[in-house]
Amino acid sequence: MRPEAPPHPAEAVGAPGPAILAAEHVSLRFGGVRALTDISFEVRKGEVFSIIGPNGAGKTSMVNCISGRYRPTEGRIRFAGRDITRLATRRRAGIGIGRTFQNLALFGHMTVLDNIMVGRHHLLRHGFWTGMPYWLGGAQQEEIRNRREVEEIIDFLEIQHVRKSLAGTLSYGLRKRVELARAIALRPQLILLDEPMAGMNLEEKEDMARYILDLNEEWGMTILMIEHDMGVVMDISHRVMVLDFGRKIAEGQPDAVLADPHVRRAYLGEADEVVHDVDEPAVA
Amino acid sequence: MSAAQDPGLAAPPPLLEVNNIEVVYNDVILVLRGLSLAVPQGRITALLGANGAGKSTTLKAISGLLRTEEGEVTRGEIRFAGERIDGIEPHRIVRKGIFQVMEGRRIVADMTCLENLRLGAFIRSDAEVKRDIEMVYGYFPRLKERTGLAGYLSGGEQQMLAIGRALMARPKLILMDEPSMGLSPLLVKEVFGIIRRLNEELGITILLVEQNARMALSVASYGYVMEQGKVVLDGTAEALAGNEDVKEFYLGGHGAERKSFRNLKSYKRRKRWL
Amino acid sequence: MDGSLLLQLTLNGLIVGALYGVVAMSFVLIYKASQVVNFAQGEFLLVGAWVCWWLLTEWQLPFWAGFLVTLAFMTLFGVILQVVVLRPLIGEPVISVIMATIGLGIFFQALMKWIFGVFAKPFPPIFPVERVNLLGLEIQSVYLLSLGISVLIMLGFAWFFTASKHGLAMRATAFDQQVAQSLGVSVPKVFAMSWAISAVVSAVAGVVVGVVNGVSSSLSFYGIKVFPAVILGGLDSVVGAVLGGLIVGVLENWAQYLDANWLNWGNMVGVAPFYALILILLIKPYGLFGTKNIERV
Amino acid sequence: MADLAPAGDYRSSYREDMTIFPTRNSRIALWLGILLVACAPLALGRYELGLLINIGFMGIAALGLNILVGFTGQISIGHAAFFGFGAFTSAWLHESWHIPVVLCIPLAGVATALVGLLFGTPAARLKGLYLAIATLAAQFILEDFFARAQWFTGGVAGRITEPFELFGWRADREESYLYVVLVAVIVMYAGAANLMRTRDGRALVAVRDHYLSAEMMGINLAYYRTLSFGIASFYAGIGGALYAHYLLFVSVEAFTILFSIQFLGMVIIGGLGSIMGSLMGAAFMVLLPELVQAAGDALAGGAIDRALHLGNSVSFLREMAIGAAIILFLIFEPDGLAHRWKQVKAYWKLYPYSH
Amino acid sequence: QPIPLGHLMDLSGGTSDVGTPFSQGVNDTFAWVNKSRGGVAGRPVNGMATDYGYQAPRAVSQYQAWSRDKVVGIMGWGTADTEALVRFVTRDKVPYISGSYSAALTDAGGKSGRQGVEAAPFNFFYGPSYSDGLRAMLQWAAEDWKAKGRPGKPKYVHMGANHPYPNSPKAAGEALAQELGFEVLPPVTFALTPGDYTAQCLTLKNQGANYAYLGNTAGSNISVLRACQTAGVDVQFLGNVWGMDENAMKAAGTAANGVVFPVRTAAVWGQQAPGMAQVQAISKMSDAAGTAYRPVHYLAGICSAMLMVEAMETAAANGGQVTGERIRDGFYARKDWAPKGFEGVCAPSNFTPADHRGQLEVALYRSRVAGDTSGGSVQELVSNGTIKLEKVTTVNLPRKPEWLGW
Ligand SMILES: Nc1ncnc2c1ncn2[C@@H]1O[C@H](COP(=O)(O)OP(=O)(O)OP(=O)(O)O)[C@@H](O)[C@H]1O
Ligand SMILES: Nc1ncnc2c1ncn2[C@@H]1O[C@H](COP(=O)(O)OP(=O)(O)OP(=O)(O)O)[C@@H](O)[C@H]1O
Ligand SMILES: CC(C)C[C@H](N)C(=O)O
Ligand SMILES: [Mg+2]
Ligand SMILES: [Mg+2]
Repeated sequence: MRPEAPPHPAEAVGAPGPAILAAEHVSLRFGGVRALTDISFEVRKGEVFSIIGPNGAGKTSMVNCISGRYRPTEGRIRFAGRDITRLATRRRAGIGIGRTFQNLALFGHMTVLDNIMVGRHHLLRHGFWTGMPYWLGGAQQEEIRNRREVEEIIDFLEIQHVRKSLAGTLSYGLRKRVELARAIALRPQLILLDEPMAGMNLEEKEDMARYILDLNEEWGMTILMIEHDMGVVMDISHRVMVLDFGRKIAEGQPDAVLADPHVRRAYLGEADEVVHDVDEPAVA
Repeated sequence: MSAAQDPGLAAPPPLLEVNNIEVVYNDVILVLRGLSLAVPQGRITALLGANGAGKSTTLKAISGLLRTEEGEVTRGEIRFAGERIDGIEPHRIVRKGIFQVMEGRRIVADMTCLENLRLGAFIRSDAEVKRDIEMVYGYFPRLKERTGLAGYLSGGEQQMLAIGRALMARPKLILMDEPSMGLSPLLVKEVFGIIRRLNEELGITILLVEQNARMALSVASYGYVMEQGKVVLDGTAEALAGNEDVKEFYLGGHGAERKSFRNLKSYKRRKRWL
Repeated sequence: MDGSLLLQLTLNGLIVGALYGVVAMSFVLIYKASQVVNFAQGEFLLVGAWVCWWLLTEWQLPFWAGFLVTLAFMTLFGVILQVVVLRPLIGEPVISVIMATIGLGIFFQALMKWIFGVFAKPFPPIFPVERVNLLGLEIQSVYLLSLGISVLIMLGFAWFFTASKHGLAMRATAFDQQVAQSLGVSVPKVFAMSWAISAVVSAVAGVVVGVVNGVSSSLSFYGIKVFPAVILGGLDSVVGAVLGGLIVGVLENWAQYLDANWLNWGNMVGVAPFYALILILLIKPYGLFGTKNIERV
Repeated sequence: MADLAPAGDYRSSYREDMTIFPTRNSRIALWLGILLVACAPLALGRYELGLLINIGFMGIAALGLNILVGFTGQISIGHAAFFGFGAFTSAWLHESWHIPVVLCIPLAGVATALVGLLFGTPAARLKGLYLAIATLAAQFILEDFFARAQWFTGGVAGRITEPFELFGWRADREESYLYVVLVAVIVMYAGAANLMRTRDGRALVAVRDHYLSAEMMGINLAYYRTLSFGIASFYAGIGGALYAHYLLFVSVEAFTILFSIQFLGMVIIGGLGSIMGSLMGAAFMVLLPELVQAAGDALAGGAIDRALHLGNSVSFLREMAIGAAIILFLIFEPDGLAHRWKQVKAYWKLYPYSH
Repeated sequence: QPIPLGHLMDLSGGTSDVGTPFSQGVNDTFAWVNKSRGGVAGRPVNGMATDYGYQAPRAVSQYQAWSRDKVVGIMGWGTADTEALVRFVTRDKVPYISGSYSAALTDAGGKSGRQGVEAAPFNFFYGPSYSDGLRAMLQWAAEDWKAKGRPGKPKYVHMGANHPYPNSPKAAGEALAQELGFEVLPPVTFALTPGDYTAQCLTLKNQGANYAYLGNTAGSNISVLRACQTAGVDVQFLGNVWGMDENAMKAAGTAANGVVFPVRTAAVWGQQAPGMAQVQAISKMSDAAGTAYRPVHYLAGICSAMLMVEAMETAAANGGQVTGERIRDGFYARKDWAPKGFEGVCAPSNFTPADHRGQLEVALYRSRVAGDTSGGSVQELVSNGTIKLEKVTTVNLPRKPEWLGW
């Protein structure tokens, strides 16, 4: 699938595309809680961009602002040159933003296949009136065309065996994969992943990392990812932003960011030199 | 390294014993196929395994919550302190001293932190509930600061609340389902530190289901690896940590020998024990 | 415009509304424990009133004895309902349980007609002083008594949900039965408790209404009146339930005033609360006091 | 649980994988069923045909409710009022505007859908139980409207309607009207089955299961919440119109809350979210009172009758039976008749190996 | 071979309070006719009784079922259903005796020209129409007002549900009240079910009504009477024929004291009359011990059923066929028709092909409740005098052509 050895992140950054997503001075408040304070950043086309930060730092809130679940109290968000700060949530699928959720949000009583087909909702045309006379109005043709695309995604994520299972009965890891499939089915330009590796063991993380890389490199999607596994973040992202208490405390290439003492204190814990060496938990 | 285990002494009888159980969902889906494990008193035992291996199911079988999901233990037995507990209603099991911290935190979103903690003490009617709340705040200081509804806490805070809530019941055995899920590295360390402290300071026995195998094995004294509803490998934490397969599939390399996620072969074959 | 009529109607509305409030509270109790909207609430009134009537007339018990036996019976009734019908449904989606209460409603409505007939039956006279004059309005003394009872019940409910451990357990059960069980809460017991309390409190209202208007199957209509009341108040608010009840009571009486003086539509008393209900829902989808669900992704 | 497809049943194209009736046997059964009903007038009396007709139009309305309850997870306790609206509209259109009945029926469906949308607008903002209660209000408000709108409904006295007529063919008796209803049932059921396997159908279910993520998939929540009301009312309206031209008399008295509950009962008994189940549920609800009546008649005069006053209480017994049926199904057969039917089929497929 | 007759009863619906005794009377009568006379012309009467719950649509669908069974006549019940079925029974030529005395059913020839009234050549009922009953009461009220010597115009108000039955005499009553010098107040609505009608009573009190017509049946009227008693409303209530009876008096207690209402039979249970023996014999059909008290509606049920029986006998006379048309003609065969053996109980009726106003003579009674009614059965209360029906007067209404069908 991947013909050449992938470029190392460091090289990739050397050739940045134009910014596809830009947050400008975004703030978000819930009553007294300041979830986000004056956040600005850009995600470039073709990039894997990660947001990291302690729990409660506002990462999910940031993604929610981009996907439309929350409206920023201040600031603006631009996507592909267009101001989407006030754009209705449901319109964002159409302009090319897809996402997965931190706490699974599948349609539990639908089959995996149908879940993914829902992802194609905005690409389908046949609704109530033309859908009822299925065979006459062209709805059938449309379904078959889209089914083909969906099968491609299913093959890609290797979930053929659960195609017709109800999403609600799958194990956690599989559900995460189905969620990803559903987001891909939107054919987004930018895909927002909220902790895609949570609850996975190493092997599964490796699989997931591979899917993400493929999406980025083969399918040409820009990726914005929240993740707590520093190994993954370091290896696959081009750039990283760190949030803490709703503020941006660092942004840049992974190695540089993770070396930042501020970040180490706020996020990783003092004593470690390499992220993976966490054998000895620091007893608080 | 991990919780000390003195090889010279005969092992005390396990606090919890799971013998050859079979679990079926909806009368048809066989998920556990003859699983056995033992959790010794006062220790931390880790249970590892891939997604869908049946780890959560195992915990739910022990805590009785399986019944709430159309699941059923169809064979085998589960003993707690020598007493059979399979088939007992979940609220009775809690009263016997087993408390499950469920996957995904599951705090009561429309109550405050304090109310959630008080709820944890539901089975108790002694006067020390107040003191224990302070103790929980001692372990998790930030819970004290959050006065709003628990539903608005961030993931990590919710996880702390869930563990704190478990402490409020003063259980003998805590079943923890993926406590590190979604936590930042710092918090993972913190949570595991607390898990270890709970074990050492309060003497609580813990059965720990974790995907973060490295962390889990670092606090546990004994571990089991599950695959498709069966235990396929078990041993002391050190032995497991040294096992080649475990290294390859659960731990990954160390430092320099660690493979980059970026350079993994896409057609890598999975190793299965079955 | 007629001030004194309006005043009397308002007063009458408050008195009847207090009863709606009591029924609404017992409705909210079940909702808070199990997220179940109880469509058989009115039948609780009906069963309670008929049983009490039967004890007083067929067995010639003195009122207080008959009343206490009725309450004991209703406790048992609530528990039995829970064990036979609702316990098997634990873990099923809420919609199923709601359907079951609808089924129960029809069943008991018909059963009561079958056993006691369709004719309204009066209670034997209970209070030596039947009427009290308040601001020119003659009020049944039972109504005043019920007003006192409702205040007591309301205070009891408020304490129960905020301060008591079982109240917390009930809320937790409503939120997520599985979690509640994992905390050592016996979900069946919580449900049994809520149904029993609810049945008893409704029966009190049933007896009060029965004493005033006589017992008949139309008592169960209180179960329907409860809906506008709780929607006004918010499904999960005890205080809201009482206020909602009062508002509905007054609203009905004002509607009658409007109807008699200008509209002449005839049925405004009956439907006005439902128009109000729709309006409220359009403006405040969670009622006046209801809490919004937490929605995080 | 995924359905087990019998071994040896391969599909080689997506089209085959996406049919409503996936096996050859089920398709044969379908055509056979239609044929049997079509031949029924040869064998059955008018009483039995009347029951079939009842099952037909009730089944259409029940299907509408099932789309609302079973697929989009919103309870409606006002379905009978919408059914009634369809009945009145059709009668009114025919009488006041002299539109042929064939056209009145679909028009009534559309008009009812519009009213449904009107009452469904709160649905765009309301969740779950609040919505259920809004439909309860719709029931009472519409009933009140029916009782007062003399020009439209004939007021409390009701209105006489005309039989179905097409090119001089009058369907004014059971033998002929059965075909009208049969055609309507086929069209409406096929329509629903198709709807559920296209974009809008999936969106409805998605909104039920997780509306937040549905919204992120580009689904317009308000539109679909309201649409599901519209569709449910459309079906109710068609069912009601068919009823009006069968009974030849419509009156507000028929469209009570008890009738609404009966519709809910049909949906529960047939199986939430099951298309064919709606028809089975309707059949059950139509036949149940008849059975109670028959049982009452059979016992008439006996000792039981005298002890329990059965003879004078059949109406109560019928109501009790409805309530009890709902409860018993919820307890013992929560997935409904359709599910039981599937199990029976599975049993025979695996025969003789099943336990 | 039995004669098939339909019989619609309300045992469970909004008017089941009075529907139960009435239909019991009808059923007992058919049973008695079959037993004591071997039916009609040697054929047993098969009264197919069905409880339709006072829902017109159910009555219509029941009618359609019966039309398959080829019933020759029907004992019906409510106004809504009877009026809905007029067209059907006229088409099918099925004579129909209803429990509804709606004046609209009296215009047999359809000559009245009133809007909404169509020819009802097959509809009959036993008793004065609702409108005529109300007219009689209004005439009495006008005199009562004069007799009491109260100053000013008396105020009249119509009360009842928005339903064809209470609505039926509304316009006629208000028109006559106007004519007699009453001030007519806006009508007050209350449902057909029991309930809390305090608000209505307060309105009534506030309006200062003197005479109020209660158009509903006993069950809901009781609620009004009780609420108005509590609210201290001082008004003379005028009940519909179905609005008051012995059961209602027991249920309402002293609140029912003084209500004036028409009674269709010439005697009530327990009074002496030539026909009473037969009535008691009929009552034994469902009460072998002979201890039950039978309210006025039971007697009315007997008289209605006997009209049908004798009309069928007329049809069958001389070897005739018992067909709908011949039965209808049977209704015209007699003058001052009181069924044989029921003289003194069943008041005489007169039907002509153009005019089905069977009775224009209206007997008015007043209810007397002396004390607590909650202990003891109706039987006991009547025998110890706590409950009494007291004859007030008999009003003879002229057979005005302009009142036909109104
Ligand atoms: N809807 C809301 N209402 C009130 N407060 C909220 C809401 N959503 C988020 N918050 C608050 O905003 C802060 C940031 O939350 P957010 O979920 O964005 O954190 P996060 O960085 O994603 O954390 P985690 O890694 O644990 O998921 C938290 O303190 C949280 O309590
Ligand atoms: N309620 C249920 N009904 C049917 N099948 C279920 C149910 N819950 C779990 N399963 C199935 O049981 C198997 C084991 O699930 P379980 O949740 O125990 O896995 P796990 O080891 O905890 O996985 P993960 O690491 O993803 O949480 C899975 O295949 C899952 O599909
Ligand atoms: C009160 C009942 C006797 C019904 C009444 N006959 C009517 O006209 O509807
Ligand atoms: Mg987050
Ligand atoms: Mg798990």
